Amino acid sequence: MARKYIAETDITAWLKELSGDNLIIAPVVETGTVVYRPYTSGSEVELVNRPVSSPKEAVFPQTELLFTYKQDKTPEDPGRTKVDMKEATPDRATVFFGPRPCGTRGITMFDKVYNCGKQQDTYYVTRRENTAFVTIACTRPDATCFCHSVNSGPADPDGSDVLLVPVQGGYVAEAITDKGTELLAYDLFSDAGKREQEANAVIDKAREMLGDPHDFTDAESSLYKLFDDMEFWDEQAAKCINCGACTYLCPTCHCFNITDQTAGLSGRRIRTWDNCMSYEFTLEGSGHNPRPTKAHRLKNRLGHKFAYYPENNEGLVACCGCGRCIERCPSGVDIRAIVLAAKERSDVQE
Amino acid sequence: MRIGVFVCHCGSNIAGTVDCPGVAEAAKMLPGVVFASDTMYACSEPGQEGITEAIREHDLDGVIVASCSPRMHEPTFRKAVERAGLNRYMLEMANIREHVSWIGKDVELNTNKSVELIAMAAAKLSQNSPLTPSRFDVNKRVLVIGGGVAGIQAALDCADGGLDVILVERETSIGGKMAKLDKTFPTIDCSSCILGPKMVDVALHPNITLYTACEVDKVDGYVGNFSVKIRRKATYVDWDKCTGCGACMEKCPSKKSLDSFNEQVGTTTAINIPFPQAIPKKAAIDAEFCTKLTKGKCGVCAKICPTDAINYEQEETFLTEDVGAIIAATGYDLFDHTVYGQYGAGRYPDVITSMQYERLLNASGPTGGHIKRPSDGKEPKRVVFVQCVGSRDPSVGRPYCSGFCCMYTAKQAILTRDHLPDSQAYVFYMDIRAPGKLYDEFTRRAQEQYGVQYLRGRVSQIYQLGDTIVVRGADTLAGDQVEIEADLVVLAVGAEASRGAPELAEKLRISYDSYGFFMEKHMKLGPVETNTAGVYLAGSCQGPKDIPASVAQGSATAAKVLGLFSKDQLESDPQVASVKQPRCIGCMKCVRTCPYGAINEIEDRFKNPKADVIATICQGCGLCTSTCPQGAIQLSHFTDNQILAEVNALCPPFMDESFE
Amino acid sequence: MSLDQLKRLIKAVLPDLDMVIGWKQGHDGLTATPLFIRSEDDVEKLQIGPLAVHNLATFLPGLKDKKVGVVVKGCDSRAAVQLLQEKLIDRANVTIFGFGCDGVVSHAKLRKQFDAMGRADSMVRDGDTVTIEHDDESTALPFNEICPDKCLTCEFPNAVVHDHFAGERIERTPVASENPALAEFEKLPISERLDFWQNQMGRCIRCHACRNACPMCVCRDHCLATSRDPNWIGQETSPRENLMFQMTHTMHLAGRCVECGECERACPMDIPVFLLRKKMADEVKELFDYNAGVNPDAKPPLMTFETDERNIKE
Amino acid sequence: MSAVHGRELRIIGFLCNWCSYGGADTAGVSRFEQPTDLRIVRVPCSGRIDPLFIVRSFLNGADGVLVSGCHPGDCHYSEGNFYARRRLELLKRFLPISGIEPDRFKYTWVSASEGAKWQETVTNFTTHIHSLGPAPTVLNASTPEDWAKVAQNAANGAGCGCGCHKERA
Repeated sequence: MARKYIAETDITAWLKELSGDNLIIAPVVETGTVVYRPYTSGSEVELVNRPVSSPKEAVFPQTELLFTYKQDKTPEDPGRTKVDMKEATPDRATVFFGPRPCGTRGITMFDKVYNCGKQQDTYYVTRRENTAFVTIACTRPDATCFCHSVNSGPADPDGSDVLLVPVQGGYVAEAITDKGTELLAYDLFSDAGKREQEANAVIDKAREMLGDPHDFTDAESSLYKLFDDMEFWDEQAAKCINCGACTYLCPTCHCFNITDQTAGLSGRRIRTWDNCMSYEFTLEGSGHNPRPTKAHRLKNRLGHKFAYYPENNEGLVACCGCGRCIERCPSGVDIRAIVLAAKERSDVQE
Repeated sequence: MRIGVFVCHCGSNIAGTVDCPGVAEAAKMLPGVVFASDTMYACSEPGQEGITEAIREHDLDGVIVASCSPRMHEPTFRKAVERAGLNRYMLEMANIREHVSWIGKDVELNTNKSVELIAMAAAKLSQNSPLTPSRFDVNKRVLVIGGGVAGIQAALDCADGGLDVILVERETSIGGKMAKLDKTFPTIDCSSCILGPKMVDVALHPNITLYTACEVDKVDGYVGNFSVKIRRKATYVDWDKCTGCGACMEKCPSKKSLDSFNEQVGTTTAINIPFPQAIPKKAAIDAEFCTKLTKGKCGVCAKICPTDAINYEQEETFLTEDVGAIIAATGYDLFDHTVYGQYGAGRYPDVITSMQYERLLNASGPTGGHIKRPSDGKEPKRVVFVQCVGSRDPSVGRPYCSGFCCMYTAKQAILTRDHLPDSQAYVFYMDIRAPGKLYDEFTRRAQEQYGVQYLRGRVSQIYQLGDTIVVRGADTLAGDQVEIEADLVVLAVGAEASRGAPELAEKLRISYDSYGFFMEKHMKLGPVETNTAGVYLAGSCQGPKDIPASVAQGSATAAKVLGLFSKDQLESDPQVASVKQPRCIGCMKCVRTCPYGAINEIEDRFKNPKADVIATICQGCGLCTSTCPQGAIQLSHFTDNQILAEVNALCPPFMDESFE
Repeated sequence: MSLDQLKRLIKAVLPDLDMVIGWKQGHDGLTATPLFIRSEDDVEKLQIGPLAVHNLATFLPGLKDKKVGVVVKGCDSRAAVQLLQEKLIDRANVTIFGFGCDGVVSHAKLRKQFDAMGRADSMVRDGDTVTIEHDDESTALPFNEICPDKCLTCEFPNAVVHDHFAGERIERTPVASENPALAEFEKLPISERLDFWQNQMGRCIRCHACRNACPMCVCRDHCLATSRDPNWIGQETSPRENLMFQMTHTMHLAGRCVECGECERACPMDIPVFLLRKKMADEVKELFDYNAGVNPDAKPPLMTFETDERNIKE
Repeated sequence: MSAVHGRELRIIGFLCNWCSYGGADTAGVSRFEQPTDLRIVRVPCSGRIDPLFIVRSFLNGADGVLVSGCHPGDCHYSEGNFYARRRLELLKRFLPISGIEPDRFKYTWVSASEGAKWQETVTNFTTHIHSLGPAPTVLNASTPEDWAKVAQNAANGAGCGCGCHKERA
């Protein structure tokens, strides 16, 4: 379908239009750091620097209210244990504005977990259906970027409803889905015309900057081979400090924890991000922990992304190559290096 | 949880300013509360009945009584719920009397506050868990520290009660201060005549083991099971052999030794038995003055001793005694008057302390009971007594009244007139404090019958003039300055904490006041107990006391110990800390802060260091709990979650209006 | 040159140790990463200098039962001292390699001053300037503007405890007398400070990097922050609960914080959490005249007391 | 639990059982009238009080927190309040940085016999808290609206005075 063009100066107007019947989440600079925030007229969206946090919060907020409850008792019958419940329904139409393709593509990994035949997560599905992603193609990959090593690229439309490609003075916009088409149905847009070539050039340049991809083929089998090779994992995990920065910044990590909170007669159940790098993640009631050390936990994180998940999903690697985990890791743990090391090690073993 | 709430009217004490039925009604809407009612007197027999019935009828597993302070009736209601089959720690109280009805008159505010206090209690209660005390055996032996009259009395009463008693005295003989006294007020009967027999009883009593020239070195353990390390000082005399014949004293060449029993009035021999009635009557060498020990020559005593008891090589030894209770009766020491420059700072030989004067008066003292002044041995004609030397004087850090100086000064004045009928006695005093049986009569006798001259005022200066001592002071009643030329001046020095008292207190893990006197458990209701279970106080170690008071306390502590030992096993309070081992990272911060040494470092089966609480030593202060960064050590009944529950009840972490 | 000497020193003792922890080149020209030296070849990868930001003492408690060598900057060494003082590591098992540190970079500050983060090929420091090579061009920045504030106030450029010391000791006087960020922050009226923290905490993702990077956070897997019994902190990420965690961390660091600033460096969301730790450390200094991590035999101020407190008036 | 509207503020007290709680009882027994705002949490010893209880109270919306224990030296547990004194003083000095007015927190020593002193303490503290008014609430964001608020604050630049984090020009 024909690509369109919007001038940089019209972006604000567009957002204004969209915010009519949508909640808009867009990147803003908050005391120097780029994060996603609800867009309110007047807030300045940041479209050049990539947000530190990942777009997954659009469909998988760090804290999700599941339902509220209240004990319904009366002075006549104080012993009554009737409980009223009110389910939270995140059905607000939302436009999630300004992620990079890597992040948006990460969301598609969620679909296979929370929105597949056998498994439908109401909260996720509702949010997913009500959220449109307006993605901005990547023009300047960093040393930590490796989307091209996980079968993606700087302009991968996967997961996006609209893909914007920055060009001189504005953006070339492409509707990827019908939802996207609607979002472009404003006269702020003109035909892209020959800006299309410019857009393609921008993308090619970005791809070129990425250099040669890493060869992650057979990572799956290598990791399975090394499952019991704790010496290897201890070495790899040595510098890991076992925080959750990687998992919480990761666009594809999707584990959660559920908590009931009570205050007086009323209370609520919330779902919050959980992280497999923490000790409690697998701590059992008995006190036994199948993943007692950080090595076990790092192994699981790697394994899940490059072996277990792919095994269940036609070889799809559960890593979008955004490199956030590398860039923001306090210890500089490099997931790429570990996967490559694993391959090397398992080859040696044969 | 099924909680029952009982709101007490306390007659009109609470109901006067709190809508009790309203509170009960509101309480029904609190989480976990399945029953609530109001009652006229919750603590009364019918009130308690109501509680126990409700527990059975509504099968409650937690009870809240909203009434007076838990400090008042917690034990009462704990017993009540226990009678109904609940664990006593499943009770919480809401203090709606002392903290509500009695401090405010606004019924609306009071009622609302009462409900909130109940809400807090309910929140905490929902976190409570049943606690059961553990039992442990008692070692029915008692240690008495200090062989003064208080310690002697305590030891004898305990021993007569059938207990094994260990009596430790740091001097070579028991008797304490009382043994030095000549007569005692208000009866003027001979001190050693009434103390002597008791000392002998101690020596002969089959249940008493006496350790003199010994000090407590270390105390481990806890009530019922203390282990006490005792240091026996070197006396250089084998007491098993020494018969106390005294031959060594006669022959000992170094006669300039310090005579502390006689308060340095005169001197004694390097080897000596402190006084004729000493118990045990054994000789000991003062290493400082013995030429054999200092210079290596002499050895006369060794030659003379008929039983070869002398042993210059003797060294201090240690022994350990296990006991179930400890009585501290370490008495007091005398204030050092030399800090008073205006009183001559000890430069004038004829300005002496009241205790030195006792020795002068005493028939077995250095002067054989003849009053001769130290400087020239003349009989004094005018004797001036100065009271409150080191008492009631903040300027020397002794703001308190020593209590007995007024009385012994009156006694000494009377005795002076007895011994030297043609002498004159003057007493400078601030107030006469004689609040005991026959005490005031006694001081009046001194003035009226014995013509002792009492001058109300402080002495400003004392100085030597020729061979007389001039005492200058104010007579505030006459309203002018007086100057008296005296031959002898006696300073009524006050009492201060016994030397080494604070160190001992720390060994015993009891507290002491800023003067070093030991702290009792409760000023009024626990005068001989301490805050450390199984440790008791008798006599002046707790504060200055006269003889009858000290003896009474000696007996009181004995009664306490006999009471404690009346059971074969003790119950330990289950409100103690315990360690959740999996959470403990073994940093041992708790071990370092615990005031009782109740936490040990142990190893778990993986050889990881872990903290471990000895329940019987833990006193339940919770310092460890607030010290532990990861919350691994928790004080039962006051856990983090229990306190947080109360906080959250008052300040809910979130408000959910969605149902409002 | 101290790096070569350091390598020699390490090679000399390596056979007696399970490992030596140092730094090596990271994934780009602006990053270093911890290096676990187990063989002679590893030694060659060793690197020190302005990119050696990590406090490697953080790893020591986790390797308690191993024979470990660790390379430390001045501030790092204070962590080692504090760990020794609290008996959380065994002196006999630790070999400390010290060197004179002339300051490190702050990636948070770099991100704000330098656009080509993530595309840098190399960085060289020359006195007061650093020059970064990137995208076939080079950018020069004044060092004092891209180093963490801790370096501006640094009083311990040389390791305070060490078994081996490489190169010359560095004599330098602090550039600033007080932490600029803190001084700046404290100009805010109290009423605005809460807003400040609400905003900052609004970014917090509760990844606990601040905690896990902290050399004094030794509770590790048993931290209050994630436990339910006791249950101090709500699971939900909200400015309030996030701030509660920061307050908890800071209170638990009272009298222990060695001011290495790892908490703030580690924060992926660039939240200035060191402000809290620094303030606490300053108050401890003023109140108890105590610097954590200087004397292994000192008694930490909250582990003891005086019956008459000199600086507390009631 | 909402305080009676307008008339009371939320003030929490942490009192040691042996001295201050007894002191509060004594004040009651002597009928010393006091403001009703205070809600007392009873703990065995001031040494049991983790400063974080106070922080937690404030973050949960307390308008004031009052801590009281035995006079230093008179601790029932001999040392507890000596540790407490250091912790509480440190907290008091630290609170301002977090944006909590230090005046909203007070710690003091009251013995079981000092009913009058307790009355005075409570009265003065409560009056002072009322003069400060309700404490600002700390956002417990759970809805997009809450986050919008956070974003708004941030956008308005409320806060960031700290030099090293000033936005890139």
